[in-house]
Amino acid sequence: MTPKKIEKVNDVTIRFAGDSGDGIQITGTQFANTTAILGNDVSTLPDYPAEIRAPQGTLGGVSGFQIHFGSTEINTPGDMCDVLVVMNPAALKANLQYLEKGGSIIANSDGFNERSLALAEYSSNPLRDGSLSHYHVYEINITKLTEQALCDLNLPPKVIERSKNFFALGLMFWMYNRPLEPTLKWIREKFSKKPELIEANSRVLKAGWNFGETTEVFKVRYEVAPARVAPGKYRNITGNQATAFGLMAAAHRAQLELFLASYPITPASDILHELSNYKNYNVKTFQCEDEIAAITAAIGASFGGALAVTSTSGPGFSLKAEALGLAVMTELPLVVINVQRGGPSTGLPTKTEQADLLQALYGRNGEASVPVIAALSPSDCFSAAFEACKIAIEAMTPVILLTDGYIGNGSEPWLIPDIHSLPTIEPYYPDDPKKFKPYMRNETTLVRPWAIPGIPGFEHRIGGLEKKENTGEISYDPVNHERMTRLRTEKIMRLQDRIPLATAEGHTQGDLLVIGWGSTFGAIRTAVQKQLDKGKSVAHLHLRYLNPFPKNFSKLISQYKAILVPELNLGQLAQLIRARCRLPIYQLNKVQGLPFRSVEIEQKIEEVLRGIA
Amino acid sequence: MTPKKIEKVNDVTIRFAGDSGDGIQITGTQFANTTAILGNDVSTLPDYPAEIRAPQGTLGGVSGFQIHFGSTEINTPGDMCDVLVVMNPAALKANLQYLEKGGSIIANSDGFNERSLALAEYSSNPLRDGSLSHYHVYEINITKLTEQALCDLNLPPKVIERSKNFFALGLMFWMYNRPLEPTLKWIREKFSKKPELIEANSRVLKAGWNFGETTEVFKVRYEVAPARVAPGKYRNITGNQATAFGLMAAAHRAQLELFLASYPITPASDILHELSNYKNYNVKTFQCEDEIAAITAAIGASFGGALAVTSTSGPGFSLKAEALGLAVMTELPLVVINVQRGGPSTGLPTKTEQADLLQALYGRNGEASVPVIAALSPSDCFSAAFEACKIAIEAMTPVILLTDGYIGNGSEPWLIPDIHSLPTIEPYYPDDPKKFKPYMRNETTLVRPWAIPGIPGFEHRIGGLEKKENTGEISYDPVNHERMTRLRTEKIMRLQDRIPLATAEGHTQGDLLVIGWGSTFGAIRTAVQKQLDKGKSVAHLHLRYLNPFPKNFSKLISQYKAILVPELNLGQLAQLIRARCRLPIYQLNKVQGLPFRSVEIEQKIEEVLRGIA
Amino acid sequence: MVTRVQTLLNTFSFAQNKPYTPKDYRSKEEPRWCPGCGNYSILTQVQKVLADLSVPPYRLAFVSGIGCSSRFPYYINTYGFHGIHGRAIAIASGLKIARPDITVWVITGDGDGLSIGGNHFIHALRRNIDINILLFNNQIYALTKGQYSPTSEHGAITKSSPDGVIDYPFNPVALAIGANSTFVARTIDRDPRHLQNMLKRAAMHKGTSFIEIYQNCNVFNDGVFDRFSNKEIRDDYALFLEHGKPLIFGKNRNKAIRLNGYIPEIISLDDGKHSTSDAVIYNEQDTTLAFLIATLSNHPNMPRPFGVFLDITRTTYETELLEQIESAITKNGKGDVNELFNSGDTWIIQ
Amino acid sequence: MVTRVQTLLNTFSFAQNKPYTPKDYRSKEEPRWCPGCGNYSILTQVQKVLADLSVPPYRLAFVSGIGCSSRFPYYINTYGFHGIHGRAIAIASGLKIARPDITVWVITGDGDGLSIGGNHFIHALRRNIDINILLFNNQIYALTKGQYSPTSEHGAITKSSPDGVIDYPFNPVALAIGANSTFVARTIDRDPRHLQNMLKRAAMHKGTSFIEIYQNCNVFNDGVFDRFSNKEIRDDYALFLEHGKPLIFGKNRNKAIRLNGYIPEIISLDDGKHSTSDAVIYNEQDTTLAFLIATLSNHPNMPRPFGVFLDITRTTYETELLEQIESAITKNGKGDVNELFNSGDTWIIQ
Ligand SMILES: Cc1ncc(C[n+]2csc(CCOP(=O)(O)OP(=O)(O)O)c2C)c(N)n1
Ligand SMILES: Cc1ncc(C[n+]2csc(CCOP(=O)(O)OP(=O)(O)O)c2C)c(N)n1
Ligand code: SF4
Ligand code: SF4
Ligand SMILES: [Mg+2]
Ligand SMILES: [Mg+2]
Repeated sequence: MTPKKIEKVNDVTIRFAGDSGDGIQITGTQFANTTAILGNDVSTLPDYPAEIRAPQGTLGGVSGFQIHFGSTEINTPGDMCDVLVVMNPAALKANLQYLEKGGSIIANSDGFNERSLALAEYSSNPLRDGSLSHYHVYEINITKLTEQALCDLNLPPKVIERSKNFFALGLMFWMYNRPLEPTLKWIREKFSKKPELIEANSRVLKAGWNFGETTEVFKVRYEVAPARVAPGKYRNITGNQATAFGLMAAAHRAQLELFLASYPITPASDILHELSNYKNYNVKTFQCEDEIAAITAAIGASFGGALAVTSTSGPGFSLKAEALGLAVMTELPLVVINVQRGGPSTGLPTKTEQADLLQALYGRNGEASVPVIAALSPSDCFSAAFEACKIAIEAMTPVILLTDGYIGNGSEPWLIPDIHSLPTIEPYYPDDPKKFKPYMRNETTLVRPWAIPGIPGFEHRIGGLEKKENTGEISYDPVNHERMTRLRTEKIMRLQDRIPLATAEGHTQGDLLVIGWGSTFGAIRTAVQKQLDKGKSVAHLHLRYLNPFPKNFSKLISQYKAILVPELNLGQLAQLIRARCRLPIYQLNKVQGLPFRSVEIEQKIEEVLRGIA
Repeated sequence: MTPKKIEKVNDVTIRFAGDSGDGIQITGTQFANTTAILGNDVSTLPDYPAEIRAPQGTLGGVSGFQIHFGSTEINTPGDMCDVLVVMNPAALKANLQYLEKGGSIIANSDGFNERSLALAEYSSNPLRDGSLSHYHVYEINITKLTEQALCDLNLPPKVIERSKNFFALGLMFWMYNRPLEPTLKWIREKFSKKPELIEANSRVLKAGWNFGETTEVFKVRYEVAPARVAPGKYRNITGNQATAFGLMAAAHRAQLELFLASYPITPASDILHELSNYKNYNVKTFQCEDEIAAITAAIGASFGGALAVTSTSGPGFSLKAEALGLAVMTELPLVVINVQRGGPSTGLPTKTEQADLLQALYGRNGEASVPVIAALSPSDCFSAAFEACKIAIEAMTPVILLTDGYIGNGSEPWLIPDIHSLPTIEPYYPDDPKKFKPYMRNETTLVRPWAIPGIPGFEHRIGGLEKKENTGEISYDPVNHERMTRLRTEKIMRLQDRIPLATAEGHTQGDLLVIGWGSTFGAIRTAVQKQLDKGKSVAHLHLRYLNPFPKNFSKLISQYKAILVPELNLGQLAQLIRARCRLPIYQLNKVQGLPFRSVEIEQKIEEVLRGIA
Repeated sequence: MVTRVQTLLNTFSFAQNKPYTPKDYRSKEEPRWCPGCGNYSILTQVQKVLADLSVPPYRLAFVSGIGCSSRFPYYINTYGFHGIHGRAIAIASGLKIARPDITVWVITGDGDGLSIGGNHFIHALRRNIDINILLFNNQIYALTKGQYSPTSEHGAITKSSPDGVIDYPFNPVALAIGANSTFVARTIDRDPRHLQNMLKRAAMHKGTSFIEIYQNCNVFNDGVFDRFSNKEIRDDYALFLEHGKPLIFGKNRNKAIRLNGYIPEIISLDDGKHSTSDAVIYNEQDTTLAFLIATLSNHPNMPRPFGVFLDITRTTYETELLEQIESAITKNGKGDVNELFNSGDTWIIQ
Repeated sequence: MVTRVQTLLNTFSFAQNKPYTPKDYRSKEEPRWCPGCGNYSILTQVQKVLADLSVPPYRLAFVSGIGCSSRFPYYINTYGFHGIHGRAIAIASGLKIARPDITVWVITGDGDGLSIGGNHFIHALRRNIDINILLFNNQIYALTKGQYSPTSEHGAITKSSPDGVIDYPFNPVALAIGANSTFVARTIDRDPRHLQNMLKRAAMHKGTSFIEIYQNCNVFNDGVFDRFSNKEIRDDYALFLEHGKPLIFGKNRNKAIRLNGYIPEIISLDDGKHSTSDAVIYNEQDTTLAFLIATLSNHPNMPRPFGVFLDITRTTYETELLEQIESAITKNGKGDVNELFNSGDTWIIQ
């Protein structure tokens, strides 16, 4: 046996794909976790069918999991993959589009029988008919090899069939030189009550590794050195889970009860599911009859002194429009989370989009300015949610938190913060019943006090009618209305004094500033980095705060000749920026229910640079 | 008796004010009608209390009616009034603010007793204490004079008390030289079943006239020559009634049944009330359980082939956000009317505002472009509603019609059109079941066909999920989604080819272009006219179409050095224009629940002109 | 004015009133429900019943909201509207009022029709618009992958209730009766014949018909209705109502419901003490009895009733509307818009 | 973690548990209803009852929607929330779940609570959250100046129904019973003593209490309830329910309701043939009887029932929630957020 050659690579993208029942999500997660433990930076993208239970073996039933890891900063799950592991023909057919020309296909040849080829609508076997000549195809009879590894254990065929994914995983561990131990440990814990499964899965995992090591099929192994990621304790986290944790952290720092009122909707429901598990953490969840009940129940809870939150997605967010106005008028803290999905209307419920930005800013009657914050990655949902709560409580205002299906479902390593290191959150309570007026504002912040039922002396009435300055009584006075309207808006503008100034990554002045918001962060960052590496005069500005904009926004952008705004919509942020500056603004818009690939952005940058050169 | 001097004046504003029970609205309407019949141009503004029945004699209970008429074009109910007719102290106190310095007060001195002064919170009698020295005060014991006129008729005191408004009306008719006959005729018809009231009211009306003619109190009468208004048959109409008529006219021209689904809300309910009277006109009204039911019922009716409309105001409009997206996705004709009121939230329910513009444009999830049309005056509501229906039907799209409380309740003469002279409205029906595909578009307009249930061969399914181009089947395909999103948006943009080009009144190029939309038309027009008369280099552009903008918009505005945008909000149209041009844009914003006074705009124009000079 | 829609209806030569077969109601779209889902059976029975009734497909409209069940219209070859969540009934109401000539069926779920759509549901019932509402009750939000619904049992463990549901459920039949319904029935996916019967009865009823259909979601709530469909035991758990017949149930038809005043009791028919004549005779036209039987479910030992609970006559909304239109025309003549515009105080400027 | 709210509650020295008077519940705001409006009486009785019960004002929250009735919170000196149209019950639900220590009253109207707010209404009832819902039923939308509401009578002429209403109304009591209520009562503005009684009963009930209060709108719907308030005739039109007592009514208490099976009949107590013992004995704890009596209104000749229709015991939503919280703490200890974040698969990068 000749020792295998070891090749160093910077970053790799692998995609596992198989039938919904093939354990692809577990395989991918295990690979990602082990890789993260090794110190690589990682980003993952699960991709499963919209149907509850799509028929086995069909294109509709394919489940995929993509992992991008490297020794440098990794910001996206990867545009295209280097290796595609497929368990059946449908998986191949559905995923070939994501494989780089010249990439490798590792196929379970046992999965390619007549029936499965027909189900995948292949007229001939692609592994044989030459149609994959642009790729390196490795046919491995994984099912058979798995059976052989387990033949003496007397297991039912279904169990054997189900463990074949560990073979593929073991093989990939071998190929990318990762240890088996973390997965072996996971198997031991997961199946602690079924020792026969511990034995079976562990064996198959090792069999996969050994297959790589011993056969002559693979000539090369790869080494991906650790990345210089920040030291500390990590775990993988999805965006929705991070959002839930961010809310809990904020409640903890504010010393308030967390109250989530919600109505299930894809892709936001997981926030509700997650929080419903934490009854012993001062968390109450209330599943309501609809989204309007959810937001108004949250407003009621906020009136009662809780950190009140409501979570939803597009259509449900539309339903909350009227009540958002009530929260503006009553000036109560409230966080409204919109995990955006493809629209309009029911649209593409399981796909991602960024098309609710203008709605977040303007989607209610009257002048009703509300802070809007967008998360940029799965783990960033934690900080964004925390920040949304902090602003809501400290500024006595509803805050809209925008995430989307892509980062809500996607996962990445999260540097676990120490709860005590997070900022404190200080509600503004009234302290003197004699001086108390419900709409008497703090002079600097314009914030009104939060008087909580149950305390003598602060009895007061609020509501959706216009109210008199300071006293809060109903008032139809014209001048008072104008004053209150301006005060409410000014209160939000003054948040500029507490949110961080914008900074651009890259040249501090130059040809082109690429401005993005939300989940496109990673793709834009990668694209701009590559252009910087090529010596281009570009920079990247990411807007976390969409209302108000950072104070130095206009000044900062004026240092560039032109602006490019890539968005997963038809140009909503671009329009906001247009109203604020006179620079030429270019747009890159994609409305396909999919995230950007960084090359798409790179190409556009190059095109724009050519144009303005 | 010396013959009275006759003075010619160009335009006059009179305000009648009294207690809610004093018949002020009738008085005002009669004056307005007679004046219109004489050929003056007229604009009126009723102004009654928000409370259902405010206590008699109090400030809260005052009812007012302002009439502005003249021999030139009249575009507003008048900034300030020349004559204030008051029946009691509360009416004086509440309305003095609207009287021009130097103007006349005609006061029913019998109404100024101790009790009524106290109710109006006067510590001394203003008619006596010198506080009105800046005005011409005419104290007339109207109640007593009315009683005397009727003393031989043996009428109950309540009836006598109630007819005193006719005395004031008669007096004003004398003063402004208008005939009594139209009102006498109206009295005869109105009270045809109560001859004693005909006699009483007619006598009192004449007594008022004779009082002016015979006493020495008034030295001058005024003559207001007819205006050069377009010839034809006129009637007075409120905005809400005009909206209702516009819808009926459109249904007639489209040869469709009109279906209005609505939930009552101030100030939009009158559209529902009006249309509920016309069951024999192919009009169905459906009062729903809420605004969501109303818009979705309308969508159902539209699917069924009716001209479907839903009417509401601010908070109710917010509730329709989600379903508007459904109408966008299903591409069904639908007119959504928002009679805007003061916001946010419940806000100022009986006051006017223009703060729902951005919501109309962006207030729903996803990319969901909808045409937005705004009416500019009470009578213009007719044409705006007609136009909204025509676009909805011919472009298979929901259309948002914005009016507001000011023009919805206000009235003005309406040149009654001949229904047959109005444009036809042509639905785009499919004709061949074999070729029929529900989303197959007309190549020029991109409009899809309207296939009506009941007809064999066109059975099809629509809904809120993304659909495949042409076939309309559900599709999650990324590229198809982008294509459909762009097609839906482009369809609306192409309306630019059928809406009129924008034209500015005034200089075709110059220093300042004043751009407005909606009900501020009259005030802006008046202000710009006055500035033009003063020789200023200004012009006025009124935007009826807020989405899409007229095709020549950018070109037209580029002819000016600067732009001023007066709005009853914090600058919503201004923001839209900012995103479209690089000219300096000035704003004039008023958020007081009140319309602009034209002088406010004039002052701002002058200020801006000084600044840019 | 003859509307264009009337003209279109008159112009297009109607297909003969041919006998239709279930196939005529099958659309080209392949149903995408999970294998084994109860929805399949309901779809099949609906198609059969439509064929039996021979309503031409083009005269039918199926309107739904959002949910697994609400995909139904795609699979049936009629006019169809897949609306937004909770609004099916409102859309259907507008359609039916605008077009009383169309036969309108609503497909909704326990989430769609009773949670977010609960208000439209109760208002439709009281208005008595002539639409047929089929509520597929699987006691779960299936499409969103398994949260509890307003019909989920107290204590049920679901994705959003890891410690058990603390809401108390609606009894949809009782709710409907309380909301002033004119037709209320219950049936189950696994009893095709009963399902067909109920569908026919609903189709025949003038006014809003409401059928609660127990539907098994074998993925997120498998087996919740097993005791009513499992042939071995169902006769002891299910009570089938028939108008004018005594309330008898049990594997050997050996049990009956008797009323002690207004309190229901189970009697045994083979204990020698009771006979069929002690049993309540069911009366579909009595609202109190319908409510009484509907709330048997409150008593843990009582069987679950299936069948038509209530079928009473009340003029429908659209009938009254058409009457008002007729009488307006009789009184004032067919309205002339031009005349209307020219009415009231008018004046002429030369 | 002790929340700041708990700390605040502990810190602020509570006023003595002094006896309160109605004046303590009067706010500075002058009520702005029309002179003669039935709302005034209801306000007064509520203030009296609160004083009788001596709930400290700061422990009370009044939540309303939009409508004439919904202005109520401004006039009562407690914590108050004038919400948006139809959402009072949802706001109150959130408040009560977050703060079970606060006593929550909801003020709503027939439009606010049954039209736009109908869904929150029925869901609150089934959940049995411990709030008290007072629905001021004037059978009209008053604030918007006189359109018909879901309780307006069939045929009523209103601003939006010039030819008469063609909807059939809800019977709010029947609807509530159908929606799985635990407490349902009816009273009227013009009978202060009865009104007070009902308010007290509602206050005492644990769970959602619902009182329909007939309220005269003398401007837009004057007199619709006259026959139940006019002292001359009301005894023949109104039937007062009392638990454990026979259903007797009539000016001379000479009529009674008897049940023929489940069919109600009026009997005369002075025809020599019947006696009080023939009359139904009312039982507040029987849902069927409650429904039966509630739907007397369907029979044109039957009197209209007032009083407590239903008062049954079922654990409240927030009780069960607190139990689940307790048991989670017992099982897993008080949650430590830091630990939670650090749980699961973690790894350390040096
Ligand atoms: C406004 C809105 N809120 C929430 C959702 C998400 N959603 C879709 S279906 C559904 C529940 C479906 O339950 P049910 O009606 O019982 O149908 P099933 O899937 O069980 O047949 C929910 C919550 C949505 N599509 N729109
Ligand atoms: C979303 C919304 N829709 C409509 C309205 C208008 N509106 C205010 S109160 C009301 C009806 C009130 O009726 P009800 O609840 O019976 O109260 P009442 O005035 O009769 O006491 C309506 C339709 C509103 N404020 N908000
Ligand atoms: S999830 Fe349940 S209800 Fe939905 S299709 Fe599958 S089995 Fe049927
Ligand atoms: S309108 Fe009617 S309900 Fe409203 S305050 Fe006046 S009398 Fe009372
Ligand atoms: Mg369901
Ligand atoms: Mg009412």
